[in-house]
Amino acid sequence: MSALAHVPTGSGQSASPPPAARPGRHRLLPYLLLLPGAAWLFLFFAVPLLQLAAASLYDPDGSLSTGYALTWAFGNYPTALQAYWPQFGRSFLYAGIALVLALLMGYPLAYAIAQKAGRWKNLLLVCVIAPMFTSFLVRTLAWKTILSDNGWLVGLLRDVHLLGPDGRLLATPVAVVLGLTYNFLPFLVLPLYASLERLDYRLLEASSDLYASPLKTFRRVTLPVSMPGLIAGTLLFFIPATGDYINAELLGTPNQYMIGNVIDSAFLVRLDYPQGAALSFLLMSAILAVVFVYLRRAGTEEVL
Amino acid sequence: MGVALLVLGYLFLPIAVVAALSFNRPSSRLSYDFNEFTLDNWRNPCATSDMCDAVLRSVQIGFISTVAATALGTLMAFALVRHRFRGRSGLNVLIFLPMATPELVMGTSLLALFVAGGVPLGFWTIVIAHVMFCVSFVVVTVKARLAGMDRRLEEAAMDLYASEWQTFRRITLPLVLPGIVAAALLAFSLSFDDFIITNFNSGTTVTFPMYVWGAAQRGIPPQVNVIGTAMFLVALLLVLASSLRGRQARRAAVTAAVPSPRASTRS
Amino acid sequence: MMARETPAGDLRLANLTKTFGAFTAVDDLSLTIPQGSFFALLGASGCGKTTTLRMIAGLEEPTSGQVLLGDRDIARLRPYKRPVNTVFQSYALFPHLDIFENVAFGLRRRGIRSVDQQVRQMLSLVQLDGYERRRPAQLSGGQQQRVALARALINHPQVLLLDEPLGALDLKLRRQMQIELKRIQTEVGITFVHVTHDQEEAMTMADTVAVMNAGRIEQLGPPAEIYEFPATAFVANFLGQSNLIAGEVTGGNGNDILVTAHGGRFSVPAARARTNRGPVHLGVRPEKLHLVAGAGQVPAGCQYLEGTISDASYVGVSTQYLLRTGWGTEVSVFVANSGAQQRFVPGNRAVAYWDPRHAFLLGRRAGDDDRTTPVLDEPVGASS
Amino acid sequence: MMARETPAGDLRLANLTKTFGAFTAVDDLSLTIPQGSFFALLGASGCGKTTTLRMIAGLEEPTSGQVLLGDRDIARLRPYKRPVNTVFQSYALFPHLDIFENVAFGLRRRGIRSVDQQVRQMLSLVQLDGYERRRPAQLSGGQQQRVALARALINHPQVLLLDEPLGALDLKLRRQMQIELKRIQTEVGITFVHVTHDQEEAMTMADTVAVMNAGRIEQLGPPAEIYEFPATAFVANFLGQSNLIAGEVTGGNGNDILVTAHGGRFSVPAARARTNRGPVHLGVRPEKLHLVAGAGQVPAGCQYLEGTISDASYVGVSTQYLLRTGWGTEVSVFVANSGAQQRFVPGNRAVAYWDPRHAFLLGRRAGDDDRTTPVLDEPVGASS
Amino acid sequence: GCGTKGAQQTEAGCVSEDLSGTEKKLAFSNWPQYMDVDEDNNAKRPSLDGFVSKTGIQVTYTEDVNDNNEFFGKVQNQLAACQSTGRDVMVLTDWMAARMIRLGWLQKLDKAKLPNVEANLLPSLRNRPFDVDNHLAVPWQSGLAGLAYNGRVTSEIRTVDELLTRPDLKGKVTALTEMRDTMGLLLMSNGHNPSDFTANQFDDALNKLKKAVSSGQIRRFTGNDYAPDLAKGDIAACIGWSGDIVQLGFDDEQIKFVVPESGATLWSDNMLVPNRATHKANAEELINYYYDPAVAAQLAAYVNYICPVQGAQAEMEKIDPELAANPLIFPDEAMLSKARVFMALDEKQEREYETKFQQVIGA
Ligand SMILES: Nc1ncnc2c1ncn2[C@@H]1O[C@H](COP(=O)(O)OP(=O)(O)OP(=O)(O)O)[C@@H](O)[C@H]1O
Ligand SMILES: Nc1ncnc2c1ncn2[C@@H]1O[C@H](COP(=O)(O)OP(=O)(O)OP(=O)(O)O)[C@@H](O)[C@H]1O
Ligand SMILES: [Mg+2]
Ligand SMILES: [Mg+2]
Repeated sequence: MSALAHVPTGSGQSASPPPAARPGRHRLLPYLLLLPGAAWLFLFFAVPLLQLAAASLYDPDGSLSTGYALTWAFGNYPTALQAYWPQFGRSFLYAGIALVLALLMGYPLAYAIAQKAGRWKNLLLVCVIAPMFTSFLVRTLAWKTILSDNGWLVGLLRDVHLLGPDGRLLATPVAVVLGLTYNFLPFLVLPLYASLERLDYRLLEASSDLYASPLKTFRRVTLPVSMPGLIAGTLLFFIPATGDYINAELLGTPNQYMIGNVIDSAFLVRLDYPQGAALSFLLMSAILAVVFVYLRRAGTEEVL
Repeated sequence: MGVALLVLGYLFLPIAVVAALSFNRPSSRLSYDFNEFTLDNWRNPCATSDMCDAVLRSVQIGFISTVAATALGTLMAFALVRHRFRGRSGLNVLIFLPMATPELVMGTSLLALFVAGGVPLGFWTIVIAHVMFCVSFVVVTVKARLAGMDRRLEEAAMDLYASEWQTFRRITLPLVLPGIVAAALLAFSLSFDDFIITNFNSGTTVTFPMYVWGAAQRGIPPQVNVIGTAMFLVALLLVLASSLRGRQARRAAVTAAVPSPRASTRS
Repeated sequence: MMARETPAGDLRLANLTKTFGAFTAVDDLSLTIPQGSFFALLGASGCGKTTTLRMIAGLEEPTSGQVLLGDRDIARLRPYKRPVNTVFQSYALFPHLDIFENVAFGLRRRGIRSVDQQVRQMLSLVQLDGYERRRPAQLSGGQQQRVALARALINHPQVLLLDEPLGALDLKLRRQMQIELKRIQTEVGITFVHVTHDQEEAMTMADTVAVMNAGRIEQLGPPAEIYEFPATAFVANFLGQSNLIAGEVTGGNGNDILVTAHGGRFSVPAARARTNRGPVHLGVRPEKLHLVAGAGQVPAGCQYLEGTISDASYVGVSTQYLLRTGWGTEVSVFVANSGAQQRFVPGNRAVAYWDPRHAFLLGRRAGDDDRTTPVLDEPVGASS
Repeated sequence: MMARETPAGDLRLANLTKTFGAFTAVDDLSLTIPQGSFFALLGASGCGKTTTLRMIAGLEEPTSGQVLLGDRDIARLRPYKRPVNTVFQSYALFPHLDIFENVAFGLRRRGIRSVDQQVRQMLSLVQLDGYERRRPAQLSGGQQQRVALARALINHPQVLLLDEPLGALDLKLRRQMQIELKRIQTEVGITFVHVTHDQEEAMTMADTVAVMNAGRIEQLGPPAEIYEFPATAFVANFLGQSNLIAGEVTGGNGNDILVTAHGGRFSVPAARARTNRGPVHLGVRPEKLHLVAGAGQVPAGCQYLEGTISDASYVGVSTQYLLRTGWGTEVSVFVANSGAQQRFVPGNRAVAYWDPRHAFLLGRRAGDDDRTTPVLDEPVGASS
Repeated sequence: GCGTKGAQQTEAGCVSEDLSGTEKKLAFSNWPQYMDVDEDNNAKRPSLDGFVSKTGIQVTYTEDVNDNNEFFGKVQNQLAACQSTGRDVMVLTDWMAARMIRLGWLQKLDKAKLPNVEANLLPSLRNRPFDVDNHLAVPWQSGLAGLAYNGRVTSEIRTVDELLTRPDLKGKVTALTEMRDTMGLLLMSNGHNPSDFTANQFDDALNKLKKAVSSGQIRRFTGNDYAPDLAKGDIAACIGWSGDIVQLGFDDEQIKFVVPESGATLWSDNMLVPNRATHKANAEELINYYYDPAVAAQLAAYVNYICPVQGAQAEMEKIDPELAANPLIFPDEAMLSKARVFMALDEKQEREYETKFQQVIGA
């Protein structure tokens, strides 16, 4: 993700390489800056994760009462994948669709806040995030109310025949995708806002002076210049959305369950730790793979 | 702008429901339908003392983790954007992975660490966990802002006797601030709203999401809606107040009538 | 998208006004710029030049007034629909595109496929061959300015707005670019509106020069006319330098107006007087003054001042002298370094004479004293 | 933090080199700038001026070489530890601070509490009183440049680096600012290193002028010396204009060197020749040429060329003529508009004469032809 | 050593200390809204306050049990390592209690200190298979899993088969994610006994469920969140819990609970004292207190689940005669005779059955 720093966009100076290390303590500076955060992540994330990595290779026949032996059971991976590939596919599919929806909504919003809102900027920014301060569950329950079979929305859609008379929204993929879109939208909007806020309006003027319609200006100037924010935003949206399971559980049916639901059940209900761990690592590597392909396509010279 | 308003509407839709229900006298504990208008919930927002304690605790945890995660993450973002050093790629994976890891996995594995280390679970283990999963989000958000910042301004500051620290404090920080604010907001909402990881590492401490989650098992008390609405309103009011105050201060300071910049630019 | 092919007609600004809050940047501006002409806009820093151009380009919405191109009011047309291009004072290069793509931007947006040749030609015109793949941040200030120039020029618009397009270039390159601009302008018949602080540039290139002051046009006309016979003290001292000597009109004899100043009596042809009564400024340009050692050397028919040389400064082409008069003010005199002239050094007594036909007469507010363009040794401080 | 009180001593650059990748921007530059002097750096766009200043300021790390202030090598000192301030070509104003705070920045960083008076004084010096609370984005280009100037000046550093500090100002304001700069420089004894494209500015203000070309210094010396007797063809045409006539040295008689060019025979005093053999350029500045109608009017001892006036262009102070010679090249002649001279129009036959003591002789690569600074009607294209 | 050690604890291997003598404290973890609350002052819990004032034991009451599995995840690391969870009493459902008993994670209670329990515990809740001696788990509340429907949306249903096949209910049916409750009903609908069944019988029942899922008859598997949906009518009928339906029935009498003719599952939530809890004696005092019929009635009046305390019904008459007559709170013999407790599973069975069940419900 250092890639972000070297996306060939942003205002001029970013194009020049970082300055050569200065002599003396300045060579140490990056390490000093990194130390607290990296140490924190290492200790509280990486170390526990190693334990999990080991767990994914435990003998699948172990049990809680007898304990597990590390038998390097790599077979856990193919087994898990074979059993749950539909959920895998569904996770990426739903997260992908939700991402597209979120982009369509989030970009204009971020743009408006960053460039058009003037002194209401901060207020609007908080408007984006404030819904997150009402608890997640409350929000989702509210969505259930809105999407309810007997609610006004379904009624309206039925009246305009967008939905059959027996059609419903709740407990369908639509509701799940909608829930994902809703819940992770701020993750997309905030980084986008942060990078659009910096956009120099003079560039937009220059572009429109050079015959670019607003659409072309967007495509040729705004978009590339906001690329770091866009990449960050899509990542912050897509990654957690792929691993999410609560939306599927509350707004969907078993037929919409995503990989997160499976992992949840493996760890908590079925107590199959090796499989749960294997699935987790499969998910992580799948996400990382998608992300790296994405970063390359996005034109970053350096991935990681 | 029109689209933006629509999207804001979309964001507020559930909040409107929540707000409406906060004035509801539910027909029973399990019902989530509007039944009868009442102000009781607002008059007496603490359904049980537990709930308000939980809200308070969540806010505290949110603040502490936000500050810590924002600080750590911002420093890392700076190091990553501004410096080349060995071990960069490894570090990037380390920053990336927490976002890609299912929360459940993070929650249980961290719990295992705490148990193994004999750390008593409670407020501070929650904070540790929250800082851990917020840091990545902060790093990515701040980096997006930092990438492409105009280095010439920092050079100018250095030229004007500002040491590295002063340059950071006076120039870089204010310019990166929108990114940091965005990151902090993100971190706070992540922390305030987190249930899964918190639940595993909380010991007997109860946070607001845990309370709501639990309450939902037996029907949600309408006061939860009050808290939800109130949190939303408080956030808005705080910002509104601060921006109004800023405006007044600015007004007082401006001698010549100076309009807002490029008030008339179109796009 | 826009009718590039049909000739656009004259560019007319009608009662154009722009206010920023309570501040009026452009104040009821009206003028006509004939199609295909080269129009130079001069004026003090902050007088509203850039704002005027921005309104023509459509980047700033006029508070009131019209912008007409031919018969079409384009004041409310979106910028990309106007056959107008701008070389921005701040360059506004796209940081995410390399030089080639920056220059190709306008062509590409108009859907032109094969831009390669045109871009290369334009880059070589601004002497940046080989820089195609650099990013703007990797260029020097002058190189960036040239990219901005190329980016606008390549589109051959009907109206080209140039906001100090050559300000960051050295004299030599500037001259070359001026030649190019002039050539393109005459060949293609584009209307140029050119903001510049380089007076020589304005004088040599422009068909018409307008001098702006605080949002308004003070004088407008062919360069030589404005230079030779300025309408106001502001113009007299803004375009080139002038010695303005405070005096009073004491009479006239039909063809000449008589002026008394500091005890001396002078005359000016009536045709070169903006007023014929009351307090006046008698103006003479420094290069119209000739220095001699004594009043005896003054040719017949010329008028003169006596004084002491207080400063001599060598500027290559010429030497600029200051002559302190009896009443304490200084008069500026330029003497070409043609090698033939007598040299003076500070302290010398000298006489500056001029042909009355080179003087001019401007109205003066009572109370105003002499005015001379300041020179290096004389601090001016905050007063403008 | 830094020893502002002790005099710093001379600024010396020793073998300073800066490369960007394979491109060498500054090439083994060595020079000494005496303490308290006013040093002007001239050079074509992209020749490395800004890069040199940035290395002195500590914003760019030299690839090799030293920057010495007195005896101290400061090349590796952090920028904020150097008693050096810069007026940036790109201004680099802090967008989030208002004008007042921009200007106060340096003082505040040095821990000075009561900055109010100083800042106001400085703002009024650059004629921006009343703009204290505006943001940079609300200022015009020239106003921004003045803020950049004020922001650096207020610190009274030991060395002040000015990168085209007045480029965006109109002539009048520029002159006033020049006066201020000069006053501050002499009063406070700051060493000024000044990059400018305004030749007059360089000539009048600087004690020493250095002409840079492609990362190297071509000539260095007092302005009059460089102007009157340039060392290379580049300098001759970069600083002011020169007519360079291709010829061959055919002999000499001790004091004079004889040159044959285009069939004509000319002479130059030996003291004004950079070479005394082989192919040469005979140089005469346009203002040293005088126009008369016929060879008969040429004074004794002068040398001359005959030709046809091909262009006359009025630039206010003077008129610039082009004389097309028999062999096809053009010679540039400046005639001051002092009112006394004869006027020529294109098509007229004319003779341009000069005093041999005003000519100079430069070495020439075989094959080079005449060189004249280009004029408006003659396209130049891509060749520089 | 790589891998993990077994989580199994023995009484000798994991000894707990009892500090009740010196510390008058008790940490009590319970499900939310599982404790009576003063109508006027939500901060007061009358029955618990009564205990505090009676015994002087300070109770730290935490509502942090939301889900058996989740809670297990929270405490399993500590209990497996024989560490304190910080809780003295926790309330978990019978099958989870069974798992913990199996793992040796609970402390034995001293029956001598539980005279009220000995005297008043409902007979059908005594000697359950996982705790034959009644010395490890004491029911807090219990309830039935059966059928429920919203009479506004659909007509009465009486059998599980109706629920799973009636066309007018298609897509408007939910079942519980709690395997024992759902599968118990299905087993009974096949005429099998959930207290004692074979793997084949389980598979038969599961196939029946699977059909209903793939035909789209069943819309979701739920926790408690079916209740609002049922009230709204988004779902017409479901497998649900008696206590919820009692509550919904208070304001909409069209919402009805049905004990299917084939039988309902009886479950209970139990008070448990985990290993390394340091206030066992205090806990016993609390357990005993809640088996006082008067206290039990006070609790039942609020909670509305089946009260496991004999004699509470009589006390309830004094508080609210209507509730006292409600068979879903104080079930009659006929109803209890139809109720079955799901059999205790060993670890292997548990994993096997859960995995199969989870596959059907989608995860
Ligand atoms: N970051 C960079 N990467 C590559 N080349 C650079 C970079 N910065 C400057 N250059 C090149 O170095 C040369 C010198 O640049 P510099 O800015 O010093 O020129 P300058 O003399 O100040 O010109 P100008 O008068 O146009 O401002 C230019 O040719 C420029 O293209
Ligand atoms: N956005 C703005 N808000 C307030 N005042 C502004 C704004 N933009 C410009 N001004 C003011 O309007 C006046 C005219 O600005 P403009 O940019 O047109 O000047 P200019 O003639 O181009 O000057 P320069 O030669 O210095 O570039 C200036 O005094 C400037 O301070
Ligand atoms: Mg301007
Ligand atoms: Mg430069």
